[in-house]
Amino acid sequence: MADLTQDPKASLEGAPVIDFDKFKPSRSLIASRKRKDAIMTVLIALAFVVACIPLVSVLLTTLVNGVKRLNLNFLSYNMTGVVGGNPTPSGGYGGVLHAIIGTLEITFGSMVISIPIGLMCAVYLVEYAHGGKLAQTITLLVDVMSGIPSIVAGLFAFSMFTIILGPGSVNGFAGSVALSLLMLPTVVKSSEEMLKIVPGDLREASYALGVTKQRTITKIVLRTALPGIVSGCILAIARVIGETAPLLMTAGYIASTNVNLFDGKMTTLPVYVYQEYSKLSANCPANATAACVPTIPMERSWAAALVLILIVLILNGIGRLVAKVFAVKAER
Amino acid sequence: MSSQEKAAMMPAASGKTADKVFRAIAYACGILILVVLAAVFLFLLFRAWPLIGGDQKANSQTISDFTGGKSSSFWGYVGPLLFGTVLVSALALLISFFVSLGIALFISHYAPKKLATALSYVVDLLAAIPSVIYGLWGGLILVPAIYPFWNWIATYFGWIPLFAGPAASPSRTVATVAVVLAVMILPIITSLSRDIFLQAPRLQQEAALALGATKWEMIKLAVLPFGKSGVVSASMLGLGRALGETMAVLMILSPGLTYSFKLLQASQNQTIAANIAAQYPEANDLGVSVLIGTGLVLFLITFVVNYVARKITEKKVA
Amino acid sequence: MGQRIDVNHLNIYYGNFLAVEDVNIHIEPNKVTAFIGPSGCGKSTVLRTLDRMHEIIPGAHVKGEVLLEGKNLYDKDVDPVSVRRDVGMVFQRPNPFPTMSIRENVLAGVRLNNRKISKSDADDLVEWALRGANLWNEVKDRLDNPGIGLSGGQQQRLCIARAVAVHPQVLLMDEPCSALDPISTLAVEDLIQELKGDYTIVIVTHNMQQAARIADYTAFFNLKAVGQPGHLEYFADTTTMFNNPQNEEAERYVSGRFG
Amino acid sequence: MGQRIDVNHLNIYYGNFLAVEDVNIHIEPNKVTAFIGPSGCGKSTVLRTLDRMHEIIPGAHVKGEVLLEGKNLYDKDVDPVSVRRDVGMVFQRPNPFPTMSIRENVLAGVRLNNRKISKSDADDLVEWALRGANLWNEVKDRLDNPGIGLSGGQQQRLCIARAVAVHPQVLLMDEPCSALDPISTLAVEDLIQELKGDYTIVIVTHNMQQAARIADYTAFFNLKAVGQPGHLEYFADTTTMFNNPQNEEAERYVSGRFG
Amino acid sequence: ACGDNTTASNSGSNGSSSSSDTTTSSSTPISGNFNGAGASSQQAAVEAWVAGFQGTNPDAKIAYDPSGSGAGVKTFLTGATAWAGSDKALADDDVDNSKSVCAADTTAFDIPVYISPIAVVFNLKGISDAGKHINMDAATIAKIFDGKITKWNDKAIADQNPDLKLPDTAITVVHRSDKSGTTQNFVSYFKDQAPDAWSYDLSENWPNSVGQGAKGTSGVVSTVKQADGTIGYADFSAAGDLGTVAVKVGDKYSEISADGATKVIDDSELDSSVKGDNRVVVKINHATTTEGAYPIVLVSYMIACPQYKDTKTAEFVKSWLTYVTSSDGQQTASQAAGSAPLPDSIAQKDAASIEAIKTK
Ligand SMILES: Nc1ncnc2c1ncn2[C@@H]1O[C@H](COP(=O)(O)OP(=O)(O)OP(=O)(O)O)[C@@H](O)[C@H]1O
Ligand SMILES: Nc1ncnc2c1ncn2[C@@H]1O[C@H](COP(=O)(O)OP(=O)(O)OP(=O)(O)O)[C@@H](O)[C@H]1O
Ligand SMILES: [Mg+2]
Ligand SMILES: [Mg+2]
Ligand SMILES: O=P([O-])([O-])[O-]
Repeated sequence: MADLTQDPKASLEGAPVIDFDKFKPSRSLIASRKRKDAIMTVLIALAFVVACIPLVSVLLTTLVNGVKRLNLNFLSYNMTGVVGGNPTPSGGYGGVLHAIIGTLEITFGSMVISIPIGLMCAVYLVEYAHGGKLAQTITLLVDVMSGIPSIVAGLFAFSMFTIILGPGSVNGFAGSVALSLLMLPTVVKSSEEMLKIVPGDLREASYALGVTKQRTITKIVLRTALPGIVSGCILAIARVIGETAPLLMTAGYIASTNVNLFDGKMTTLPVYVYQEYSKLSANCPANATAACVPTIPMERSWAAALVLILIVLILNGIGRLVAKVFAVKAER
Repeated sequence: MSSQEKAAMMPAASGKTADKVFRAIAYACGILILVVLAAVFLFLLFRAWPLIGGDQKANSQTISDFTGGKSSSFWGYVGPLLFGTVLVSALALLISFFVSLGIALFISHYAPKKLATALSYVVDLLAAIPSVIYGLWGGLILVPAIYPFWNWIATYFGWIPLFAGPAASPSRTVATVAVVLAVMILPIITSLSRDIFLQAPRLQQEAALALGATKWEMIKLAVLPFGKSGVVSASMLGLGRALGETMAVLMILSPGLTYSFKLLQASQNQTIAANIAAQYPEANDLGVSVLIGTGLVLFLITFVVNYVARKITEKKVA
Repeated sequence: MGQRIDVNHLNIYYGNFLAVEDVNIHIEPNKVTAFIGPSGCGKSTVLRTLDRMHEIIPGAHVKGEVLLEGKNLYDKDVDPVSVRRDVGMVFQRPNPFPTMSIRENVLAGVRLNNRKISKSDADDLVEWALRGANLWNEVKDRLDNPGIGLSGGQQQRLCIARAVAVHPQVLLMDEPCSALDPISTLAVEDLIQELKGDYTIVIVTHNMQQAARIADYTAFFNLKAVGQPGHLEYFADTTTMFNNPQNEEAERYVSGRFG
Repeated sequence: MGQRIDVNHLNIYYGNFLAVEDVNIHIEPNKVTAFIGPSGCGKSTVLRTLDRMHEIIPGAHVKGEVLLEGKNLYDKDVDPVSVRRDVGMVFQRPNPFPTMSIRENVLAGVRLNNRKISKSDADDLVEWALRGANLWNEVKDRLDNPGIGLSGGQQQRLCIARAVAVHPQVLLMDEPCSALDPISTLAVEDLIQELKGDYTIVIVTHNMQQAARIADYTAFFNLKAVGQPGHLEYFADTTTMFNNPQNEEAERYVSGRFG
Repeated sequence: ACGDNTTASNSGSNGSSSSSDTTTSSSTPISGNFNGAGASSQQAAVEAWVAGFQGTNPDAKIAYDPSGSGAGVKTFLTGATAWAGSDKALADDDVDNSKSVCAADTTAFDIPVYISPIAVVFNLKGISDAGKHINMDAATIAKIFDGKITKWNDKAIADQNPDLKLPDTAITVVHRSDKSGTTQNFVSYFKDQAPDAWSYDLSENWPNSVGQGAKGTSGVVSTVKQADGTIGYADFSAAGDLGTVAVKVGDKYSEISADGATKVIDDSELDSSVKGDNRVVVKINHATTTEGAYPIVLVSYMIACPQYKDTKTAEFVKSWLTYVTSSDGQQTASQAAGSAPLPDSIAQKDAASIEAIKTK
């Protein structure tokens, strides 16, 4: 065996003699290293604190301004019959029911478009393409696509619908198309990651049982990755549910409730927030009763913003719940 | 035993067709991504076509109407918008980059586990806060609150051209917008960087510590080099978001169409996205074409930025 | 009921890389054949060609033939999916399907192939397979618990049960005990001894004691250098291999100088 | 130049879980001491307490004392960073810094301690450490190539060079050969033999032949059951351990019934 | 319907475009779904009108999208809406284009429906918070908005306000950053009354880069509120508790009021040069000297067809415009949006045009 390696003694021959004291750290250097470590620790903690200020401020402002008008009436009425700062016959000041319905429908529409496509695209990338040229191109373009500005997505959906269906076609579905363009890359990326971490053993185990590739993918791979895919999709939804500009262009604004995704304008929560902000204040004539609230539009705006955040929160909760239900039962 | 045998031996549905169909669908969905991107480009190009193929006189009329007579050519219009877009987003990235890295490291390497989990959750949640809300907050809360700070900077650092005073009051300026955008992209960069830092190989971190490195030295030796390309791509994602942000800019910035670096003064720059949102409602058909043309430019810019960024990170990884 | 396997002039490639060269081996039915050899010599690679699992790796392909009871597995008209139904495989790390219960895991081979099976038939099959894998007594009260809740050794036996439930003629095992503790290892070794009555068994192991304990025949694979193709160096019945090998490399290897 | 280590009544915890119980061991200077035992018995855990690497895992802590030449490492006023400078460590899987060249990898530890090193001093040190790690001849022409471009065995020796370059008194090695091929393993084993002239060496190995080949003393750790704390079962010089152990468990273990 | 606030029992809201609902065919009351879109300035008034109109026509569902005048006209010209709201009169080519939307080769017409004074709002410590006004003539306002006057205690201002103690604060001009009818109406006042101080072309875009721009009336008002020394212009209804400038009319200074706006319009003539039938376009007489008149006014129009392809829409539009221009309708708007009621002279012209809408 000795011939496998050089004679150890030989290798040390000619080795320089080292005065290790030269490399010993000086006392001051040790102190300065410690100081630097401490400073960096403080800086990093500070970065955290500094970032907390605006973030907490955003949440707090929304919460404080939002709770004032957030009540059942606000959630169960739309904006028809709301005149100036006056209360409506129901005792409220208008609400967001139509916007909640619009947001949910449009978001649902974009889910229906982008989740199957995105998921199958991820399946293609992970299970079939094996890093070929086409797959690399697709991966790159998916990355690039995740940088598409939302307003461009809006312009695209608007252009597409006006070119195909003729001018003036504003409906919720056009909004869904715009949003699905924004969702798609997130769905592909997160599903891809999730499929990738499904252990190869499971696929092999399934193939070894004489199971076809399609059944292996649908029944083993996708099923195992399901919790992760669900959370990825929730993330993608959260990413688009707050979009305003593309929806202003494609879905428009309407005061009443429209439940038909394919026909007519549809208000969504972010658009509602923006519209109420645009009104800023309502007029209360000199002879108005005390029930007339001139600041009501801004109050509605904040309340709707809070509703929007709550919806995102609830979605997150649902996502976690679903992920838990379908979770792989015990740790490996 | 025979019954098991029966069960096991029963002919299986071959599933060969299903296999082929499934594969074809997956393939089609992969191709669809390419088709969609091409469609975005083509539809925008088609709608922007009057700019190129239409009546040039009407075009320059429309554009000089948009610019208040300052320019009558498309590039004279897009130029300053592009400049503003890049300026605002680059600033936002600059501000949020270091802070994000700090928070990401705090979560991945400094905070106790429970706190880190809670923080991770909060960061993910913040990434989902709609931009109108940041717009509301920025326009109504931050703008008045931040003026004394900008004024202070303008007073003491005004000799730096970037901070030339007087600071606009109220501060509907590029600087303020950059801060808001920085806050918006902070959670995105943080959450991606955190994920990457958490994946930094324990082995190398332990190797560094075993050599007698302090915690910070360990991070410099084993965590940051590992996370570099990931952090770059996270930043690019953040930059992309900032480039395309509409509502927050629209609701906060006092726009202008100049090539100016005066961050603390109002009416200097405008971004493409916010400009589209501002002009779109009142634009006539030709105006819409012009705006879609600017949108196309924005699309190409984000495309190029992302493309280049991916290429860079790809090379680093390889 | 096991079937014999004859491998003739088999060259195995990963893309352009020839991983294993010119293997000729005859595997007896209802016996245990062990593959041993240093890391990277191609034990796993050869094993995986015996049920066409090799080709699921992109670019991987073979030249030569593998005859299962005289029928070449690599004939054009042979569907690899059906080959894999006839030749079962157990892997190095236990890999029960994490989303399935113990019962579902055992039935996976049947269910995933979309075969209809009545509940009572299924119950019978589960019991039969788990008894065959020596696991029935340990899990009969918790068949609906998740499969990955079991200990490593139990999981490995569950995987064996899953493999035998589709009723293969041959059972291939790639280092089935290397991730297991000593006690589980013994349980699996006992099981192998028992299963050979029904199946032809081929097992890869890096543990020579194990090969000596359980195998009837032993194949020693070797490679000249890293990057060179592996090859079958020496094939003999186990007693000869460990006590009186007629091959110098094999002798050096089994004498345990490396490990 | 090696230093002696005395471990007294050491209990090692991960959070509330007592992983290793009441270890008492005396490690001789300038000798090789091997830790052996079944998986999970706490070999790595004990090893990592010897240079306070244990505590970098959140919640991990120890009770008891570890004396390095009589000085307790766990005294309040001892800085773990300086302990780790005096006690080097090599890990199971080679872990060179991927962004650094071979040269920079060797110098990594020294650069932390002393920022201003003249180029010639650095050159000398690199040569000395790489010669010490038996790697000089193989890499002297490509010192500026990245460290991860080397083969596994070379990488492991590079890590050893990196560890010795800061001139520790003690060198801890956690299964340094388990990811290596036989030839690299031999190279590393030779190196260990040679290094013990300068260092006190503690090595964890799961390979008893290896322990027998290279260690002067061997410590056998064991655990009663999974989830129970591990403990030091038997400590003896290597010859006794492998030929005539005075402990039944140790005998069963070294006789190679499992492995 | 789910959540509609009106007491009306209109069910199954499906917010479609022009009515295709044929369950009722009698001419009164109106029922069905009707859409309008356009000027955001009218939004508050339209909300009130919709509520008022539904009082007598509970089955009419009317939606208004305040997407902007330009977008409103564009949408109207595609036929997707029954009427449009616009802060400016139709352009000639829009009138031509409307042939494709209106039936029987007729062209669209516009009538004034909403008159609102534009307030010159400011925020100045010691003045606006004390509820005081500042007097200015057209040239002074023009110079301020052109960046020629930069201090609140500038002589030009001080001379007109001998009673006020003006601080040495810098003036921050706040103007609209988006294309806006408010802007056009505001600067047309300068063009007429202070042509020497205002050299820019008339446009809906703000022409210079003085001060700060803000999106929408709300943007201007909130910006003005945020800092001391700011001055801007906004629809009177949005002025809130900001200070307002009293504008020189004749020899006196008029404070802003709805009445003052009505007086100006009453004193204005119609633009007879416009192309097309039935059009009522006001040429605002900024030079009016009528006592109490307030000359900075926005006149906002509704645009409709004399004939529609669909009778139900025609019936609706006729009835809707009649209500909007009625004194009842104008009163409602004034209550809800602080607008100025149409003077009788204009209301009569409107009525004549509305009468021209064919419902059979
Ligand atoms: N997926 C793969 N792609 C390319 N080459 C591979 C792949 N898997 C294995 N190889 C190569 O094929 C050769 C044989 O590998 P194989 O895994 O069969 O060896 P082995 O004897 O099973 O080793 P071990 O004892 O480590 O499992 C090696 O040179 C290996 O590098
Ligand atoms: N990071 C950790 N957190 C919690 N418990 C741990 C951790 N690392 C090890 N343990 C536990 O401590 C005990 C000893 O583990 P250790 O890794 O020291 O064993 P070992 O003898 O080195 O085993 P092996 O031969 O597999 O390396 C085991 O019960 C293990 O589960
Ligand atoms: Mg193998
Ligand atoms: Mg260990
Ligand atoms: O109503 P505006 O045109 O001023 O937005």
